[in-house]
Amino acid sequence: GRAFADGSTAGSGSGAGKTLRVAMDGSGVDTLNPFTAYFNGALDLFGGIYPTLTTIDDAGKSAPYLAKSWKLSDDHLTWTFQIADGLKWSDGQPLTAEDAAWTLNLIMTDDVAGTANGTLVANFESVTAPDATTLVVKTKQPQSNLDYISIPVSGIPIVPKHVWEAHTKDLKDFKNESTPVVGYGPWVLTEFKTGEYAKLDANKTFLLGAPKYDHLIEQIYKETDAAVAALKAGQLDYIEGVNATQFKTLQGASGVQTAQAVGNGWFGLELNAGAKTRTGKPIGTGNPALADPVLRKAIALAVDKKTLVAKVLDGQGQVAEGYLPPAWPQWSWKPADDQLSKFDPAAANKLLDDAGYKAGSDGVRVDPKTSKPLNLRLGIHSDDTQDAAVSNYLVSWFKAIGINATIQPMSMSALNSDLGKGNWDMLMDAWTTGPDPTYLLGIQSCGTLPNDDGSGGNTDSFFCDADYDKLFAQQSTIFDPAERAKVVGQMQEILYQGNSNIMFYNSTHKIAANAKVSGLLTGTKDANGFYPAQSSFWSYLKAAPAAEAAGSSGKDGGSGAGLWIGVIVAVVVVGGGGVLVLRRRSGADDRE
Amino acid sequence: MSSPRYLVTKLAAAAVSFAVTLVIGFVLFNLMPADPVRTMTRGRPTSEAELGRLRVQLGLDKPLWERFLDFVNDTLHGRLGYSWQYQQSVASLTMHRLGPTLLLMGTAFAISVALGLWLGVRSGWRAGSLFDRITSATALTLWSVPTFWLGMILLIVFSVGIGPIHGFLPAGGMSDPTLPQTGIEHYADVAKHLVLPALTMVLVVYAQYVTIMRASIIEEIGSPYLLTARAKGLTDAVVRRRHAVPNALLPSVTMIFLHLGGLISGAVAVEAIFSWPGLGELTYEALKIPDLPLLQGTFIVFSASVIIMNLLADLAYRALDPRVRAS
Amino acid sequence: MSADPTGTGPMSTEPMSAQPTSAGPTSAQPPDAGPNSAGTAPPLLEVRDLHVTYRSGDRTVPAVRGVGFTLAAGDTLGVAGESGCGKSTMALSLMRLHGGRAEVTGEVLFKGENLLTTGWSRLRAVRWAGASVVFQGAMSALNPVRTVADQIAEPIVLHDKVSTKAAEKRVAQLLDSVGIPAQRMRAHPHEFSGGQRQRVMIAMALACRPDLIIADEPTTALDVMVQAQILELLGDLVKDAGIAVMMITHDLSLLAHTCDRLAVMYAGRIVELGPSRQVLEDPRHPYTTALSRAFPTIGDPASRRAPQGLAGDPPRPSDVSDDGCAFAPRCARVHDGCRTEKMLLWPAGPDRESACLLARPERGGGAL
Amino acid sequence: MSGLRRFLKEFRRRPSGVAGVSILAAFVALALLAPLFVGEDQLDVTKVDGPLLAPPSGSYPLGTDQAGRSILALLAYGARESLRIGIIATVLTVVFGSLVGIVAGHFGGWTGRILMHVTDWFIALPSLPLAISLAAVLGQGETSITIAIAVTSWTATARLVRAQTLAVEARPFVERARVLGAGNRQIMVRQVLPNVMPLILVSSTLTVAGSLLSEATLTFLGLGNPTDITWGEMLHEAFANGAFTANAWWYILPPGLTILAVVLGFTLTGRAVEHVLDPRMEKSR
Amino acid sequence: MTLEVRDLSVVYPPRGGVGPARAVDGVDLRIGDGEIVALIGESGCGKSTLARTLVGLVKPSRGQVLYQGTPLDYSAKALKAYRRHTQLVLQDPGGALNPKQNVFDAVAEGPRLHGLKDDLKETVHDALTRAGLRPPEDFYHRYPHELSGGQQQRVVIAGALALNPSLIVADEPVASLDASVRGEILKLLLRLRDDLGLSALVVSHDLGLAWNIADRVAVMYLGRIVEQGTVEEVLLNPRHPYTKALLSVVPSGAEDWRPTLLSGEPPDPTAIPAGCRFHPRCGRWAGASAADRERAACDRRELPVLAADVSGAACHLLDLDPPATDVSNAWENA
Ligand SMILES: Nc1ncnc2c1ncn2[C@@H]1O[C@H](COP(=O)(O)OP(=O)(O)OP(=O)(O)O)[C@@H](O)[C@H]1O
Ligand SMILES: Nc1ncnc2c1ncn2[C@@H]1O[C@H](COP(=O)(O)OP(=O)(O)OP(=O)(O)O)[C@@H](O)[C@H]1O
Ligand SMILES: [Mg+2]
Ligand SMILES: [Mg+2]
Repeated sequence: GRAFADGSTAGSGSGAGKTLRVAMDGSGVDTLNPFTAYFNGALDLFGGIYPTLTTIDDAGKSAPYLAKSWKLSDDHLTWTFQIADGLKWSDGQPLTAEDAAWTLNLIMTDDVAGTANGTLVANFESVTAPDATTLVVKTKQPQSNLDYISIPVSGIPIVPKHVWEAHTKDLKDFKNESTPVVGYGPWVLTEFKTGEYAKLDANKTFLLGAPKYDHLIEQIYKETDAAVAALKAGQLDYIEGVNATQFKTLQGASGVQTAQAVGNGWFGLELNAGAKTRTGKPIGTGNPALADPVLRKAIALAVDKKTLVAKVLDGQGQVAEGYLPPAWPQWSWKPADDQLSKFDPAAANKLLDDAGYKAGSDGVRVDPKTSKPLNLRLGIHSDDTQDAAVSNYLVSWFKAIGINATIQPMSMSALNSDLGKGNWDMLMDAWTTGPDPTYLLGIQSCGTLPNDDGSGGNTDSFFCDADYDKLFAQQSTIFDPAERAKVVGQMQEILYQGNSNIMFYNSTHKIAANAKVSGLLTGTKDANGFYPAQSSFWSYLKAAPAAEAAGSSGKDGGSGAGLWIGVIVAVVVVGGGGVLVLRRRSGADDRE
Repeated sequence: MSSPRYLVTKLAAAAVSFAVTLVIGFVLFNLMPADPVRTMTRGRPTSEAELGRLRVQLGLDKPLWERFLDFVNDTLHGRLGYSWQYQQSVASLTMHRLGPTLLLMGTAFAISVALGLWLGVRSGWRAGSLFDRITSATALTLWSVPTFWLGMILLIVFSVGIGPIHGFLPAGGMSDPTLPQTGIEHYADVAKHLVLPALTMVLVVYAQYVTIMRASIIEEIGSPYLLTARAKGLTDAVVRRRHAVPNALLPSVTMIFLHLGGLISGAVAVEAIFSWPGLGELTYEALKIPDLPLLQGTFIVFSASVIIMNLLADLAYRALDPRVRAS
Repeated sequence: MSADPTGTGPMSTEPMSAQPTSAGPTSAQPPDAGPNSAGTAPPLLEVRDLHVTYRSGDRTVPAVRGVGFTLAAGDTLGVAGESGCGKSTMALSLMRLHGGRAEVTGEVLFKGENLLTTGWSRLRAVRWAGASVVFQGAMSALNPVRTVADQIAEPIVLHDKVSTKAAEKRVAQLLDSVGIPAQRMRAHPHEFSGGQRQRVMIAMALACRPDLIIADEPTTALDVMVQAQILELLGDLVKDAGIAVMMITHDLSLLAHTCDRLAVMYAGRIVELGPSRQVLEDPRHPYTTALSRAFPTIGDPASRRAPQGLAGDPPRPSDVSDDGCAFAPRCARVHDGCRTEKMLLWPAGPDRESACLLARPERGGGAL
Repeated sequence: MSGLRRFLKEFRRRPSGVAGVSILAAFVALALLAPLFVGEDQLDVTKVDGPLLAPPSGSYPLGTDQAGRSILALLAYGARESLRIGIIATVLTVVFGSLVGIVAGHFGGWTGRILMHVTDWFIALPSLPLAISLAAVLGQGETSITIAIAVTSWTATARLVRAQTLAVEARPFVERARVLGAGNRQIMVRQVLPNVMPLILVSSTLTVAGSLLSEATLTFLGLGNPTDITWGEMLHEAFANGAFTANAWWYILPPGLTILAVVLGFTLTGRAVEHVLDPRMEKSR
Repeated sequence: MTLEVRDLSVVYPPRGGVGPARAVDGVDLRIGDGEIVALIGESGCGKSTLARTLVGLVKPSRGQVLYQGTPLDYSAKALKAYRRHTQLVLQDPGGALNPKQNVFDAVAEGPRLHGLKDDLKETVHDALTRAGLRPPEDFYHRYPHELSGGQQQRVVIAGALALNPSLIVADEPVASLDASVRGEILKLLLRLRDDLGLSALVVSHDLGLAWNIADRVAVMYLGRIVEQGTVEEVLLNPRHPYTKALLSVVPSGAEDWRPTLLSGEPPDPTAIPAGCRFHPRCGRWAGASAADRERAACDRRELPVLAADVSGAACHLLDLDPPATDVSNAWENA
């Protein structure tokens, strides 16, 4: 067997009640200030301790949270949310629509408060709370995704006005670390240690149902392996986001349950088809050959996505074609069979041959326009193991069609810097998205190109297409989901055919938990055995301790202490003894 | 040279070293073009205007020399710059992490020094004996082990468990959050978390001290004053303890302090592996982005600590060695 | 206690007793030299057929190759010979101070007790209390990090079993006696000049009132003037206390003045032994002749613009063999027998011995 | 030359040194011969067809990695890169360190003092954080790692060489050379250099050992080029890809043990050389 | 006349908080053609410093070194040229040879540095032969550690001879050698003088050495020459109390030998006493009557620098005495 340990797990009991111990997202918590925090670890925590207007259900649709229901005016500009009545913040103060209105207004008006979520409210005209249970949001333009802007984890958290009012001046430096943090949610943050852990208590009167555990601990493990080790050793109950190898091993481990959810992100390759500014001025050092759609098509044909899924992901993912990930089936799009770029190096070679890319003596094709060999840089994130693994395949595949790719590992910071300046040929990239695709679609629009002086710009691959932009503007004003999905589909088709963003795969989201934690997973498996995407918000809320096992092993931290002390003593004794024996043997001190 | 003057000279030298460190630090970390703002906001809906605002906030729009002045001013005010990823002053970040790092390094240092010096004296005194050969071979081998690798192996063996060994030590962190965070139990718990990272560091570091001390003792062994001591009729142990060790200790102490940088280096890898919430891990975190101001900050803190330790070593050496004291 | 109390033995390699019986040297001794001078009690120190061989790696270096002599209480013996001839090696082996680096055979009878075979704890008791050592370089022979008082008091506390306080009182007296103010006892060795350090060394050697002081080149590192001072001091102190001294140096002319008797060593052996003035003025060994001529007499026209030397190089200890005279290759009067015959210390006149064939009695010794 | 022969004779007497040299010879041979028995195809992820992360078996004596490549092949190939980085870093270090050391030692005045202050500053800098920072700043990959190691490790050599230079310069033969008419350069090259050479030699073997460890650590911390094949990178990959969880000891142990062996080899050799060249031993002969 | 120094002073800058050391403090000295001058004095009196100044290794703080009447030029080029004529032989032959150079290279070093590569083999052969290492070929490939001390010193001398110097400054050339070897080296120096007409300054603390080989002798105390003259004059009829004390501690065969010990520690060039620099240790001064003390005023009155080439002693007390009678007769019967 490959498993390290017996896999027996401990009851997580400690203190009063049951504790759910989860591994915090590896990024950790940058700050507990929800207005400025970016790290996923922090966002996960906010999901548990600050309320949002809405939440999302199993199917990724918006569902009631603070808002029991919501209405859209006929002119599509005014949203009225009916806020639940009688809620109280963790310090006993009433939670009303006024808190929500105050929070949203602060983000709209204060630069610092808008640091993290300003974009989400950019289209807001006004937010008011006419009474304690009514919240009215007026937008400048019709905006179809308003019921997604304040959802747990990825949306705007609502904060208690009576606490935060005092901090609007020093919002930038306010760390919000005095516990218990006043909030409302399934949990109350009672203790926080930077870089170590967060301790939370269950809110037994939570609106959407009380958590089954009494306590939640989010602990940081910088290396997933360490977390997995802790899980196997029974020191941890739940890990999100293990990698393929870990997952495969854990699948066989006793006492551990595993699950894969369909991915909420894509992994692929971006091609620099001609970086330019908003006014169309070319910038950067990208290889001009990539402006040729034929070359890009050939590159797309040269990649064997199935092999990548099989070998890099060890089968734990799906081949990706469309831009938006399968976690949000409402937006999914697939190319028609005749459009599909299947792995076909022969076809790619033929395309290139026909387009006049002649192979040089070293097998590298020459760009007919510039007469330069096709030497392309392949930028990868140096800290991303998938990038590294996939790039090895790509280089080899590209070689097979006469393209010489050189891998350039770059730090995230350097890569982003180069990206914005257009100083690249090919980049490995990956994005994830929540249920609302607006932002992800937006970074492919012409509006995100940089200014002529190189400033500004938020583009991802310098993709710019007029038709696409038109559709992009259109989709955000369509309020019928099916209708909107169709437009989004058309946009994805344009992206697909542009071959500036070649999607490789959607890797699954992998979860491992102690077998004694039940109720974690909702939804039903799809044909591949994948579950629908779930947010940590629900996972922690729904997780339930299994019934106390008879005669539990009792191998928990407390009694383990004796053992480890024993072993250390033993080591010292053995080591010291050895030394003493050696000393004895070396003779008495009656010599020199 | 008189004592106060000596102190002043040494302090001045340390101050100059520190200033140089600051400059080296700044130059290093501002050489590279970086777009921290896009990095910070990556994967989140962020508008262009917001990106611009962040750039101004981080002072990235200023020319280099202005940034240098800001940096000096910042450092003099004890802020050490502003972290891109944590969006707070590097000083406050490092302050949090200093405690754990000191705990880990202090423990590892104390144990390594005690163990290393003891073994070094023993094996140097009887160079070539079985004890010496075993000690030296072990030390050399352990010195050759990559720290992080040893850490990983120890992690597997003692935390995960392998074969018949059950993992019984925590896999990471500094304390078990399920336990109360005060009182004896807490200290025991921290100690328990400390075992693996400290052990890893000790195993790699003590070897150096063994070698240093062994060499110093061997250096002293031929000394005529030891012959004198023997001729006085002192027993071997007394000769060693009262005459050889105090003399051998002096060069060793300097060497040990000089090797302090090595200890810090070990700490980075070890903290990364054991999720020990210290400066090393912070460095490791900063490395991923890389968060240059934070790297710069940890770098300066590390350098400053080495400078301070070397200063202390100088003073200690002076206090210990009458010869140096006089000159 | 295995020694034959008469000091003579059956072994042929053993030197004749050099116990002074004649009037000359003994008269130089102070009258209170002790009962041993009568010649019947065991001598203070008797060395028989001492061999010392260094082992380094697979090489062995026979540094001392059969040395024997006796030393009575209150007697002073000078040992001369050029560098590397084994003087220090011989001296250190008396107290078994070589540790494991050298193999020592023979007998060293100190008050009748063989120090080479006695137990370590016995030996330690003899060290310093019975015989102390003054080493060449006082800077390195004193522990640089401990105070002078500490180091002098150390053997007093150890051997005399007195309190540290009492020991310190004695330290003050000792320092006083060598002309160093007692207030300076808290100073470290480096705070003293070379001459003062050597005085400290002497004070230390006297600490336990030993019967014998072995002084291994106590002044070679010092300036001529200081050298003379130290020798005066040492001479006075031991004379007053009736302590026997073995003084080692390669400067023959120095020894002539300070010591009653003189042993000249060459290549690990004593080649001439006798009252110092006689040895110097009327050498019975060609090597001694050459050595004494190397120190010119100022005013002596014979040596004006005529330096005297000894051609050739001293042998390497590892190269000398037991057969023949080690000095033969450099000897002006060498003949066939010198290369083959075994060299022993033959009597060469009253109270004198020489290891030269020419000095052998049957050849009419002393005809050099 | 008698000196060399004597050196070899002395060296051969030290079993640990011989063991060190043997280890090194074995690894150098492995590195040099690697291309003969490790084809490109065995390293090309698209061409290999081994099972993913499989334990050792007949056709894969040390098992396979995540992409199904033979660990043995990677290990052999990694020897080339690892040794190359280590040795280049060392050459840089030693050349620079020796130069600074000799010049600082020879010119007592301002030049020497400034050089020594600079050296001291660098000594005060903790090397790994500095190397990390340098590598982070210079960008990913072996070049920056090599430079980072060289920049941070020359100080030890410089210090040693300077001390030795001072010692050598204090010896009368330097004065004699001066009286014979030698200038600064001639003294440094003809008198000092031959006498500090043994030290440089020793220092360089020990520096290689240190460089290899630094390389592995820096790579492990993610500053290497993840698509290179070095031992450090193998460990990085193993660690990043969860080989620990998979208990893939065949992926974790061999690179670590080879690093250990080579570092030990260099260390043993260096110490043996040091011992043989110890001036004190020379004198006693 | 070969080499002359005038009013030479060398001051070492303060070190470690101790004031400047006036190692040489006003010296006039002349070494004539084919003359051997012995410079004698206690440890630390500045002998080596003076010797090193003569060969241009130390730049004087004041005064001049004149070679053939022209002052030394301290430019690198001029020094190099000067050093073809003047060579230094150091005390410790083991240390003076580069352990990494064999005998041939060590001797050839000088000619090589001066670009005299034409008949290098011959030069080296010659020099070694003259230094008494015969046959030279046997020594070519030996390294210093394979030679005895006497042989090493001969190699050093050969190295100096290879440049055909006209003056050799020998700083304690035999101090580290055995008594038996010492005489051989001194013989060699004498022979070289006789055969090649070399001049030499021999530095030593050993009066016997002066007696053995020197023509003239200069006695140095604390940076000054306190007495000089021909060997016979100075050694047999010493006038300066310091010279007398020095002579007295040389062990002699005399039965009643009793050295005149100077009290106090060796003198310190960082704190040179006022007046006669010897007065704090001077037995005669200490024992002089109050009137004499008043007259001589050794503790206040500075002494003039003793002129080169003139026999004499720098001592105020000499003025009190009638010219000294011949005291050498005590030795006559030895
Ligand atoms: N530890 C040792 N190992 C090997 N040989 C040694 C050792 N110590 C001394 N010798 C050799 O033994 C011989 C005698 O040495 P020793 O020190 O007794 O001479 P010495 O007469 O005291 O000389 P010096 O006058 O120089 O002090 C020398 O040739 C020396 O090289
Ligand atoms: N480089 C230097 N810097 C400072 N002081 C020095 C230096 N060299 C020598 N001195 C001092 O100058 C004085 C004279 O030194 P010098 O070496 O000339 O004496 P010496 O007569 O040759 O003595 P010795 O007989 O011990 O060789 C000494 O007190 C010495 O301490
Ligand atoms: Mg000796
Ligand atoms: Mg001198």
